[in-house]
Amino acid sequence: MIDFGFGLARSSAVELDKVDLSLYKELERLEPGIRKCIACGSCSATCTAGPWSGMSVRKLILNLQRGKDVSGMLSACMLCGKCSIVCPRGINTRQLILSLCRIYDNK
Amino acid sequence: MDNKKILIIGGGPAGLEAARQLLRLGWEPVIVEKTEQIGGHLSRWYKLFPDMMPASELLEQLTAGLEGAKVYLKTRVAYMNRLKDGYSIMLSNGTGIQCRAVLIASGFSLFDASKKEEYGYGVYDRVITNADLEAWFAGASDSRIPEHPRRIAFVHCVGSRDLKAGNSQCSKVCCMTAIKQAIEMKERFPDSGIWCFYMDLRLFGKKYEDFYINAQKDYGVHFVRGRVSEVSEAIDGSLVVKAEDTLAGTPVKLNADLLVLMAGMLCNADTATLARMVRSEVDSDGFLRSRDNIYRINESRRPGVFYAGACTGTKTIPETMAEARAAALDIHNYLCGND
Amino acid sequence: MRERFVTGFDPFVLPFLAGMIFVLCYCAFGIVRILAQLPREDRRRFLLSLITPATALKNIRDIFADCLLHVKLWRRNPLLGFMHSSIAFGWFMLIVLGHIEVMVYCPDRIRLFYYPIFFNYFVAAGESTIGGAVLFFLMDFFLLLILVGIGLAIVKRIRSRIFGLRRTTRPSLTDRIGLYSLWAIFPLRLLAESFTAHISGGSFLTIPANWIFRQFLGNDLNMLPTWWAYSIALGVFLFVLPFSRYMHIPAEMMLIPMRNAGLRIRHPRKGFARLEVLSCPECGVCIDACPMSVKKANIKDCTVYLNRQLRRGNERRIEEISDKCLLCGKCEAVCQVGVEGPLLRMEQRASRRYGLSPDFSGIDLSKLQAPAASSQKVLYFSGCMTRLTPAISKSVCSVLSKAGVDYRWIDQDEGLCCGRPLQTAGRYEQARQLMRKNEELILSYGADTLILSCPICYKVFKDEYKLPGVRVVNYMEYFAELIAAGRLQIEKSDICYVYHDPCELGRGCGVYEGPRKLLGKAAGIAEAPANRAESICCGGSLGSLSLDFAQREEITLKSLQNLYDSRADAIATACPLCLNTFARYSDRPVRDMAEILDAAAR
Amino acid sequence: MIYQGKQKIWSEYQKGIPSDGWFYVRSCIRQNFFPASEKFFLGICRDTLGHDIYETKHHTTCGGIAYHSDAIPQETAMTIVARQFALMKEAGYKNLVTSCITSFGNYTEILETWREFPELETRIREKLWEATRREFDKPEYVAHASDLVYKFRNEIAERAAHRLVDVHTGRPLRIVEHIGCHYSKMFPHKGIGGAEYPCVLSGMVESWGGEVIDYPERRHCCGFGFRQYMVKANRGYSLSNTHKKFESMEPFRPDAIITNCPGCPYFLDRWQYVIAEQTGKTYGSNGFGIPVFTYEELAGLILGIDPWDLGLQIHQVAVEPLLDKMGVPYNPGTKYLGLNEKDIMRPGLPSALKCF
Repeated sequence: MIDFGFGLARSSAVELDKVDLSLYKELERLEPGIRKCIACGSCSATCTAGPWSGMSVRKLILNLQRGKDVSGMLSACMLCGKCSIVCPRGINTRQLILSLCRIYDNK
Repeated sequence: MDNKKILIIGGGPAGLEAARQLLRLGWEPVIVEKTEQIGGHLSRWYKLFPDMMPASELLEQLTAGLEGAKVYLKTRVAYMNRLKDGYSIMLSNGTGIQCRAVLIASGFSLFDASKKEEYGYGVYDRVITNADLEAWFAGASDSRIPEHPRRIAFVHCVGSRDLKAGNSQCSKVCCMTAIKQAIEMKERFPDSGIWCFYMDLRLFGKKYEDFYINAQKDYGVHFVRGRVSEVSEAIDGSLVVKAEDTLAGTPVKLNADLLVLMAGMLCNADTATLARMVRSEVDSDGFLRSRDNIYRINESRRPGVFYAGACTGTKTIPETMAEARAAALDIHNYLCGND
Repeated sequence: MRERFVTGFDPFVLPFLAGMIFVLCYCAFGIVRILAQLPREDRRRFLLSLITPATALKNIRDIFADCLLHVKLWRRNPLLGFMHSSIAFGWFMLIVLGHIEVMVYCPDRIRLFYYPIFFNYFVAAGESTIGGAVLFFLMDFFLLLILVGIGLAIVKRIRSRIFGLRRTTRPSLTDRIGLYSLWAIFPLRLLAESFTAHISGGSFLTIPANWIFRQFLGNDLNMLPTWWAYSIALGVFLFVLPFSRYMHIPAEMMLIPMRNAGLRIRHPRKGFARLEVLSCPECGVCIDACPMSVKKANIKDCTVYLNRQLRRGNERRIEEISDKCLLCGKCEAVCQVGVEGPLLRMEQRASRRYGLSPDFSGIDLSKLQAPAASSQKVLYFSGCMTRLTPAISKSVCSVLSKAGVDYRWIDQDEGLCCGRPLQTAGRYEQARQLMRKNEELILSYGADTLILSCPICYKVFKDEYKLPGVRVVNYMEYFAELIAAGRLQIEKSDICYVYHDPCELGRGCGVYEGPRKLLGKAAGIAEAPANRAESICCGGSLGSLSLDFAQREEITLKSLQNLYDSRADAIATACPLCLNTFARYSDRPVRDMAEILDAAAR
Repeated sequence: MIYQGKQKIWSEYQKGIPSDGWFYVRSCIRQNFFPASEKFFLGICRDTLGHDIYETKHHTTCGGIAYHSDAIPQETAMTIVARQFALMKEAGYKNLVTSCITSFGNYTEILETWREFPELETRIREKLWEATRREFDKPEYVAHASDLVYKFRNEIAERAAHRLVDVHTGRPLRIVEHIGCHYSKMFPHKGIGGAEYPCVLSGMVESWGGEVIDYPERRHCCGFGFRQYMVKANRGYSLSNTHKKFESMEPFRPDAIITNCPGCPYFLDRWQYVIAEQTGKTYGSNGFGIPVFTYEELAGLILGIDPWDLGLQIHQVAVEPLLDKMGVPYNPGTKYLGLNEKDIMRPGLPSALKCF
């Protein structure tokens, strides 16, 4: 193979019909409330860990829906539960995080 | 029963306009208003979008044609009985009324912003609601509004679309009200920065989008898509507003000198009591249930009981006006037997 | 007295004998197993405690009071107490008296342990003595006592409301077999002894019964079958005992000494935890206590059912029940045998495997910490939740300023969570990591007092934090000191408040009277029907993992109803979560103690 | 795809193209990449079809490449363009036709800018006068050479020696048309058919008997992107873009690609080799690539001009499979013989992409 000094870059576009949603589907089964998210950002703004870690439940849910890895984000969550309290749609975000931490075990 | 009386519960825009129309059609409307003045929320509002018409002007027009209508202020409906052909009503002032048709125009209540504790209404010095701001525009003094606010933040959806606040419905008018008030504030404080924190901007009506564009283009209002999660007070009394800019994907903080909460619309607590009296139903959203929500919004499921305005759901004033007229016509047809 | 049979044996004793041997073997094996499951140091501690006279004496006293006399139950519900103690104590006395009879009249038969049970079959009355008459009288007396107890038990099974129990446990199949055989034992004994009373003698119960039976039966043919039936009932009861709730009888006798030895749960299923589970008598007191049971669907999630599922090893249900609980601790507070329902659940949560675990080791404290000022000796830590109820922190700061306290609010801008939520979720290791970070942060200020306004934080700071030289204090305690020192004047208002005991502060930390005293200074005070240790969780608890927002509403309404029943004008609490939860549904004002005190402070 | 829908759009984006009186300006890079194309544009349109097209050796670059590579400001490009206009005026022509798409875009953009800001035009007039003592008139019509070929497509079809049809099966050949970005994406009304569905090339393909392929990434850039290619650190993006287009058109099994821009055929052609080297993947049948043509080359083939005279041996991707399908006769032995049978040397063969 010739080294041209440059190569094909992977597309950053997410192909919605092709992404691997197994993680999201599994979480959705455990926490159907996840579907109700309107991405208002309350959870992320109130997050105790957010300002120094980038933890954001909103991003977590969106990234899962786009088949992206979210494990890095979870490592800062202190389960303080503020996100569950502020959620205007009543999503049990705290349990969602715990469930996700567990599902990662099976992956 | 052959009297021409029609009981109108609520002396807000819906009740006044319906009374005006019924008078013209030859009926004798009786308005029962629980507060000491007619006009409802309108009487405490300053200017109306999208034409920036003074609320007082509309109120004048509404009351102008009311000669001949009986108005009871500071009065409530004590009880109401169904007769064979109408209703027998006892008012709290002891007056008894018999009529064949009742129009419920009991309107809405503003959400009590202190219930959203994290925003600190009633706790922090510089937090007000949309209603407070209107009152201030109209000339009332308000010590919470600083003389030279550097930054003003508007929080949309306070008590709307919020299960935790007990109201999962959109209040429909707050987005537009926020933009209107943002513009009015910018006109008063040209040097201040204005920030609107929203979940979704819902600007659906005639000229609303123009307002939005003007707010951006001519007034430089900043729009941040993110719901404010909490507010804390800094040492100088200014407010630290926390939200996530969901479009940029980053937590944001704003140091504001004034926070305006866009309190949403809830059904009046009394309305449920009224509904029980006429054995009418309350819908899942807390407002009264119409026959249907497309064709017969003005009609209840009980003969002779009609609705107008925000008692059946959040409404703008133009919608309320149209409904009040429609209800007047419905009542007229009902009483004349034109079915 | 003389023996009727030289052999001292009849085949009818066999069912009892087999049952008894089975139970004894089972229990012996169980004891060995549980001892083996204990960590080495715990085992040593326990065995040592058995030979320490003070604890040994305490063990005997506790077993007597709890297992036989049911003193705690008497205090809670006298009718239930009477029912239980009449059966337990009565039965115990029958056994003791039986042994005395055997020792007195045929001491050589004492080795046969069926002899004291079936004494009346094997002996015939000779010359009557005062001693024999007294013994026989006592035997009949305790039998009567038991029969009354059984009668009550049957009534309770049919109409539990008479006993003040709204809801009671649904017995399992083995529970039913055990229950019915238990109910059968004593009437059968009465019959058997009555049929034999003209031979063996008897007292005020058996002799008249014997006379009545003889009037229309006229022979002794039904004597042996009733003794058989009595023995079979005993045998059946003993055989199902290990598989039914009646296992609590031997288990509790083991649990009491172990608890007295200071043992704690160290494994979610084994050792001490296992013993607690086995000690649950499934009385169902926790069902009515549980705030979740306001919803019928949640009844099966009360501690009694957790224990049952733990016995059965139904993993799916164990997980469900463990995750649902609010950890309010009320079941533990009312439990007669002291089953630690919340702790058992936390241990189940902790035993789970997670693919991902948070890691806080990388937190850079310098980002959180403002430049240290050595002058301030008092720190205030408001905690995460209080950010959503700024009225609390604002009031605390205001009161502190009024009293002229030079304090520092260490998490005004950013802060770390206290770790309690992680702990309740069973993530002990992560919680510890976070606590160590917080300790490091707090110690770096060099202060001597740390004020907390959130009872969730307070609980964990008090129990788990190691902060040498720093006094951890709840703000109310601190305010009380300020008032006592004259640094703060309180003016009484005429509003009447009902004080809601937050779970973590009340049952969690045992703080009940302090807040009431303070509140009494600032306002009128009323009590809700369920107060102090009986207070009902607001429903907002972070203890529950799986209860979602909608499911919590009814719990909150129930808790509020209890507070409304006090007829107070307003509700006082001392927890941001209670405040947040109540404010959502309450029809009257809800205030944190800090707000009330700030309004009253001069 | 609803054909009538496209026709409706085409009808809304038509532009006036006079048949004669054109002043022709060449492309900077095409003369190197596809040297025969411009020659045959003039050969076909002027000599064969007899239309009046004039060119002068005095014209220069339009400055478009430098402008799009951020090397010169627009005012400089404007002055250069003003000089071309002056040359046109001096030659007595009023219509400007460009060989290059970027030039076409550049001329159009400058004329539109002057229309919006007349003071700028005045300033450029002064600058041009100061620098060269020339004066210019703005052209009446500006067209791209492909516009002219589009206009003459039916005249060409009448004289066709071959058609875009598989001579063995009678099946119309599936042709991918690729329009240069600067043709109509900036000013949709300046291109035939607009920006979304330009019909300048598809019109040719249809009238010459082929079938146009409409694949998802049809609108996408060829990958050149000026800065993306010219800065080596960005070159991966250039390649990736081209790759994306090929991945998208692959399922349609195109027989050839027709382009109207200097850069596009070059990158679509050469990057097929690089992609094959890097991934082992080829997009034609049997290990060949998809041959890429300029519209002049394709018109030349239709008119029966010898493939080697059209310079098709310069292509990276072998054109022989298409020639075979069209039934165009060619002599493999003379492929690498240049003018006067000079040996221009057979290139080395790539490892993955099949070539002759």
